[in-house]
Amino acid sequence: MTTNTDAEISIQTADFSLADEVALLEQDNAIDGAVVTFTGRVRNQNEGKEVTSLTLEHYPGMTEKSLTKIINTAKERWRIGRVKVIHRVGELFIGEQIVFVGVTSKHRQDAFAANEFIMDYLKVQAPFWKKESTKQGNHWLDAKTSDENKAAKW
Amino acid sequence: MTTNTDAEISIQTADFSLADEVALLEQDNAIDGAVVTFTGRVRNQNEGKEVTSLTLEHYPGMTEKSLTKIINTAKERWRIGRVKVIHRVGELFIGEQIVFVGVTSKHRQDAFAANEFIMDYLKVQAPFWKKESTKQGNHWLDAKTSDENKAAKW
Amino acid sequence: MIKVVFFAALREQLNCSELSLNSDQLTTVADLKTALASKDENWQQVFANNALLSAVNHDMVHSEQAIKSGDEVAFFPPVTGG
Amino acid sequence: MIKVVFFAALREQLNCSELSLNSDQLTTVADLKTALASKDENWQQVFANNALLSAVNHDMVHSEQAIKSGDEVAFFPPVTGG
Repeated sequence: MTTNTDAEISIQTADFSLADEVALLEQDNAIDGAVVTFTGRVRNQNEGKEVTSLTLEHYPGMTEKSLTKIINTAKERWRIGRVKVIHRVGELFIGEQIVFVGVTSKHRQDAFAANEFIMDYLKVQAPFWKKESTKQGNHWLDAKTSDENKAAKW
Repeated sequence: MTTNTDAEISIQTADFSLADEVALLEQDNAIDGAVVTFTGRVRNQNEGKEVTSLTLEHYPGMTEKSLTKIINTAKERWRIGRVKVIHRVGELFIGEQIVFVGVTSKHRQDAFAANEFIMDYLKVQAPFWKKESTKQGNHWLDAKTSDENKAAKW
Repeated sequence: MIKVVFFAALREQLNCSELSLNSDQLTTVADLKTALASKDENWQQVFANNALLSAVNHDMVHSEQAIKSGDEVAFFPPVTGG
Repeated sequence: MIKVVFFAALREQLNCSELSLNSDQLTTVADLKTALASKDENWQQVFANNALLSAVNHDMVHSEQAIKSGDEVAFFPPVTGG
């Protein structure tokens, strides 16, 4: 479990602070004028079902390796400055933060593209799995073809 | 000068808190799982010149009207939840926040697209002007053709 | 009367942020530009710039836009916010 | 020996998170799948699922991927993070 705040990737059970993460991305970084963040949260419903919580499992070791590859690909494709990816695991309740991607760049277009690219690939390549708890019981979520299509676009 | 935090648009001299803005976008909003933010800051250099500060002027009344139109267009084109646009005016120093765009959505693709769309149109349609102060003196920035091209893409 | 406002570099070049003009002879933004350009050589030079943008009542318009008494017309350089 | 790990729904269906297999007869991931599927009817059903993904030493691979003693091979359903 990585908790080093200087690392680009952190898999953690603890919550994170958007403000602190953005402050770290911006600290001593006056050359990057653009900062794009994505935050994913637990929604109260999914495909018509009322959700009470999500439990996230991951594959330690492979998670970090796959995210590192995705970030490195983004750095090759766009002129970006700093990157941070945080993904929480364990049980998360409605409204809680699940995932954070932050990217800085000199120019906004690169920051937007790289951030969305990282999220799209995280969704289909990083070994995380969500189990959804609803009033009707618990079940593992199925992967979505739409996510495969989004990643294939790039 | 708008300072109402419930409004979708705020033109202000004061700084803003990314964390507070995102908290407002997320408050009582458990249906939107995706939050995308863009923050633009004063860079320490621009086109090879060392920048000391920027002074932002705007056209009160028209600014709000043009941003409202841009936001409404984004709402027609994408399924998005809440939107907030903040733009500061007056003199801003290196590293200071200039502009914030926050968009929530059920699905990340809409939040990313709408956020970038709003920024791209703000850049070419909202009546703001930047005067750059460098050690060589002050001058008004020229508009960039690349910004026109980005907006034309949508 | 028509209220005319100027912004940014244009405001500085003209050394004027706002003025009012009798609108009797002015039916379009283009007419207004011609009237302003005729004030003196400096105004003429400034309004010879094709990149200048115009707005009527806070909406961006083309030069053929009709104007009438009570309107607020703005002239300014291409915008550079964000 | 090859270390084999299972995740998420697959781990629950097999009621197994990790096992070790002698690698002498196993040259590819496909061989390993066949060996695992032959354990009993439940394992056979579970490994009949074509959507299952495999990784060797933390890299996603296809079934033809060669494996050797000391490798860590993982099987899991399509990922659903983010």
